[in-house]
Amino acid sequence: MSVTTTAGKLDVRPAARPKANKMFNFGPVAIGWGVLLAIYVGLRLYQQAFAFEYGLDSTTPEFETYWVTLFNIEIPLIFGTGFVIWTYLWMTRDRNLAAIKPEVELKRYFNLVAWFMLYTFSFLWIASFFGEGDATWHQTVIRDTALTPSHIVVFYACVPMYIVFGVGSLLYATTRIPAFANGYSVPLLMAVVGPALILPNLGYNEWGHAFWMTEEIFSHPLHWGFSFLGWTGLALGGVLLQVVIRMSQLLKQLSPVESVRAK
Amino acid sequence: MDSDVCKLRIGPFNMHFAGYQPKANGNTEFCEDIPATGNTIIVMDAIDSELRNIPIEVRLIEDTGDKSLDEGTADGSQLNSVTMLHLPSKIYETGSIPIEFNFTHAGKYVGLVTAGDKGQYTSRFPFSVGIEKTSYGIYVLVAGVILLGLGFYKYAGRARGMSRPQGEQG
Amino acid sequence: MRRLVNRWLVCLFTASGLFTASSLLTASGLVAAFVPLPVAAHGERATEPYIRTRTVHWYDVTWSSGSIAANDEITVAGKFRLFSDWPDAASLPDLVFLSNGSPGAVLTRVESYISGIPARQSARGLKTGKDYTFKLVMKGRVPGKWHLHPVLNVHGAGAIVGPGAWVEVTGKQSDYKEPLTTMTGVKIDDLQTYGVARAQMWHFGYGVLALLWLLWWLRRPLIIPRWLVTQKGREDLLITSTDDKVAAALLVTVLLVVIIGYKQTVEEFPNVVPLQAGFVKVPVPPNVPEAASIEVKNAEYDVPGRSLRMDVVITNNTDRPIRVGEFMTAQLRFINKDLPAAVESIDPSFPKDLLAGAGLKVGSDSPIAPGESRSTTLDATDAAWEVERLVSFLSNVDSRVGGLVFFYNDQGERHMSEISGAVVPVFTQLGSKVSTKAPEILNARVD
Amino acid sequence: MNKNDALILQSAELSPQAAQWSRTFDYLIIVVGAFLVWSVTYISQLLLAGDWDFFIDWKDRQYWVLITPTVTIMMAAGFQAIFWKLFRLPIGATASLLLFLVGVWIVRYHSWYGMAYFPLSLVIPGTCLMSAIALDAILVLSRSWLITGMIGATLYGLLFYPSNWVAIAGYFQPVEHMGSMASVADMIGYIYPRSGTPEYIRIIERGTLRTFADHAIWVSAFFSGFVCVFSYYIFWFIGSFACNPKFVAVGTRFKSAFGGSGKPAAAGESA
Repeated sequence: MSVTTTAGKLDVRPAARPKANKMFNFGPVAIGWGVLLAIYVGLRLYQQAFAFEYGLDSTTPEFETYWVTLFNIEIPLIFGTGFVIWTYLWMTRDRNLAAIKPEVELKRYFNLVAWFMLYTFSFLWIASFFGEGDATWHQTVIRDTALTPSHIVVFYACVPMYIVFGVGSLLYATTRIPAFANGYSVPLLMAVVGPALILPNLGYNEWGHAFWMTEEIFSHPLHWGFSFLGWTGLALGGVLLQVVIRMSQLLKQLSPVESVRAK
Repeated sequence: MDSDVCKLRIGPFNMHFAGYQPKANGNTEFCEDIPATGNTIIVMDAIDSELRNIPIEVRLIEDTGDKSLDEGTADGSQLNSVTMLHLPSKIYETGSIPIEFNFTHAGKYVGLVTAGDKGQYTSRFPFSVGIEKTSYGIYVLVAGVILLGLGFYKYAGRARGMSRPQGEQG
Repeated sequence: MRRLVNRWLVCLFTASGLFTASSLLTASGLVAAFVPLPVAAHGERATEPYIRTRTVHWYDVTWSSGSIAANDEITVAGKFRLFSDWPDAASLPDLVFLSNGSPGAVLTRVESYISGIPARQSARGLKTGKDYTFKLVMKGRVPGKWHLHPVLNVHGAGAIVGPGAWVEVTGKQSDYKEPLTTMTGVKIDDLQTYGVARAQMWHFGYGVLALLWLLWWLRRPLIIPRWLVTQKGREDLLITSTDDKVAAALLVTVLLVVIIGYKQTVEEFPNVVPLQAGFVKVPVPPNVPEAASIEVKNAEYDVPGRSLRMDVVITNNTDRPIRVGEFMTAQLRFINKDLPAAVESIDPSFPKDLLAGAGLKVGSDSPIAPGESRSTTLDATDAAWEVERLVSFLSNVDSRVGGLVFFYNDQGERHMSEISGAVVPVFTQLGSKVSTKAPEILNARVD
Repeated sequence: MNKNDALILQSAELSPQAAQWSRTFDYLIIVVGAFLVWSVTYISQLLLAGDWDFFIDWKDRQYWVLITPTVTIMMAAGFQAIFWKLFRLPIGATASLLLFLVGVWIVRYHSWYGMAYFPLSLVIPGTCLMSAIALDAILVLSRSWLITGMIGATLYGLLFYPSNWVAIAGYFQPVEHMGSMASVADMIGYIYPRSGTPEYIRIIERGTLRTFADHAIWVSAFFSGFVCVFSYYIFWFIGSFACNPKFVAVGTRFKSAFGGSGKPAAAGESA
């Protein structure tokens, strides 16, 4: 698989181009995707092996061993890693954003998009893959605890995972890109905070299931909070516009059209 | 029942007509156009209760186009030559007259129902069997769809023309 | 440009391929590789004890076999009593569905009945204080060892799980077939795959159309150039007359495909019925007079002793002497082992883990004469209280317990009565109000 | 690159180098956009109308026909608004429903079939893909969200039932079972037990709908088209609102973390 894509190298049509044109490096994204894919596939295989086997009765010691342990490991591990990444992003922030060169700024916009490539990828797994898998679980077996083998994966592994990348995207933009450092981007905040609120929304879900909602109807109003918070993803449209506005200025600045006309 | 298209009038009385082809078409009910040849069940139901008390005679004939046949002017032998099925006069207490018949070839047929002790009320209802009814609905729909596409395309051309005279607004 | 497109497409396809491949791997590979192993219970232990001891009491439940081949049938049959002292937290059994607990579709349903009435649909009109019979006919599908429970889903109360027995399904999953003939004579070879390829074919066709439309737009300069051109008001550049033609042609194509496809489908399936959803009404069984009435004077649960002890007054309303034979609650059966008729009532197919080892100790076990009111104690001691998590009335809002008591008369006839009352948890013998010979029983448990 | 593409680049005043960078950016946005559209459409539909989509014995004449289009058009309209308003790209609805369909089939295989042993015939999905293509095509041709909402959204609701009936009609043939009639779909739902999903939980037509000479489905389809109009407008506005590139000024302490006051917010409220 070709992972590096350089605009300059691949371009055959225009004349010679300096090497500095490489704006985007696909490598880190590919690695990120690979790691995430391995984690998600691993979790799915774990479910295949142990969900029905040890996950049906939350009172058994096997449940404790196979599922509660996973829960106890994944939460600190994912948030811990996230905390390290966030701290790193903050500590290595650009302390002189005013002096940034247009070329560097453009590259950082590309990097921001790379963050979004990871953020949206990680969101896909809860929204689609494990999300409907949760329906399979709860409509098939009898719910006996809030921490079911399905919830331990979809809520407590997948949700923290995309929060790590969401907050990472927000921090990257804020600490390295002038426009996002000089003002809070409303759509970016929405696109990061909205989906992150799915984690506290679980409280509503479990509360409802504990007190008045014994059977699983997926489209029950009790679950609408997930859909509603999912809609905040639309706000990435606003972020895209912010990025496009600034990038189009930078593109013209870095490669003015006059040089073409002169040719 | 007012808008029932499968209604027969016999003198002052009304009957409901229904055709079924259980083998070919399951429970679907047909009116005057029975789609296929083969085993067919025709059921006539008395809507007016008076019909339950008077004898009814039923005859299925091939439609030769000669109306005199069923208006009783022709002699009986001629009528018998085109008759395919004849149910002699009888009182139907349930109000329902079921007829089972195997139509071997497609064509136009006529049902003749005679009611009353002296056969004073008669009804004639033509129907067809196995004749492909040209349904224009689907063609109208297809034509409508194509017109819709064309209409939209014309409309779109107008919109494009409006943005072409370039107003270079920064 | 083209090479760039190609490279990117390769990347995209590789990524999506990896994604799909991993899903398929898990879907198919592991299903085949999955080694069938015993599966534990179905979470009924986490159901609150006031639901498990005071809603549906299953009794006389039998399993026709402990091991079947795939595609073979097994019958679970028995009775259930809807408890009179139904807890407030659960809705009354006005609307129920007879089901079974199993991990996915490992066993399939063939037939099911409540009081002899077919129960494909949900049933209405069940009353508390009444007894109903049930029958579930299941068919083995996935090889493995599965716990098969009858389950009564009560609308608003959830799944109320009955006793579960291990059933082993042998053979291969491919032995399982579900052929069906419709009322119009259409023969369906296997319901598991029927219509799947047809739906996939249509969805694939729709998908190709959609993909072509997306590629039509995505192949050209997209985000920044189009935004800049929009800012200049030059929409005519962004949507050309060719685009309009393509869009109009696509619209016409979509509509024609749907109209003609629909027309042909209607002709292909002239006989269709809507989903059949009406509820069935189950007749109310006649009143059976209680052979003996039981009044609970005191009831306590001895936490360290794993023992439920009750001071009761039993009044014999029959004309023959009776003895207490069994106390049953939450599928646990405490048998009075001193009474042969009660011991004989245990069906060999009944799961051993639901029979309390020490059984039931009755304080005054001599026959109760007709018309006599007898004060006695009932003592049900077993670790099962803890294993089955039946002691969380320590942490529940409703600390009442209930169950069924079976009596036998001198001719071996069985009678049944409900028992229910508040239960007080005690932690030491000192707090005990119930006048049993508690220490002896504790010793018996240690034995 | 054809003539029109060159004209666009020329009008955008992008040099070949800038166009090159911009094209790289395009590809990245296609990937981000695909993941975003896929996941947001999915989570929205899953918890608003998922049950009807999961099971064949939920696909009734009254609610399935009404609710599924009403819900799927939400994200179709939202993404259509974003892509059309910003870039005049009429692909939002098609992308939303195509990716959703792909995702649904992946999950049906991995989860329902792969984990819980359900046959695929139980979990045949419905799709609004044909409706979505028509919606996008009408947006291009009309250039107007108002007309698209009126005609396109009505059509969106109307097309749902016939475009799915072609795929699932066979499941509604009658079967006799235990002395009563059921559809094949009912039988599939009965035979493959779902312990957490009792029969009464189905939100489906329980009464009769003797309207339009028994054409109950078309009554639902028409009503669906009507509700889709409102659903479309509401989510078109939400999509438009989501495109607001607003920055809110930060305090000086925050600015000092990045070396003083910095440049004035470069990408301001220009759109």
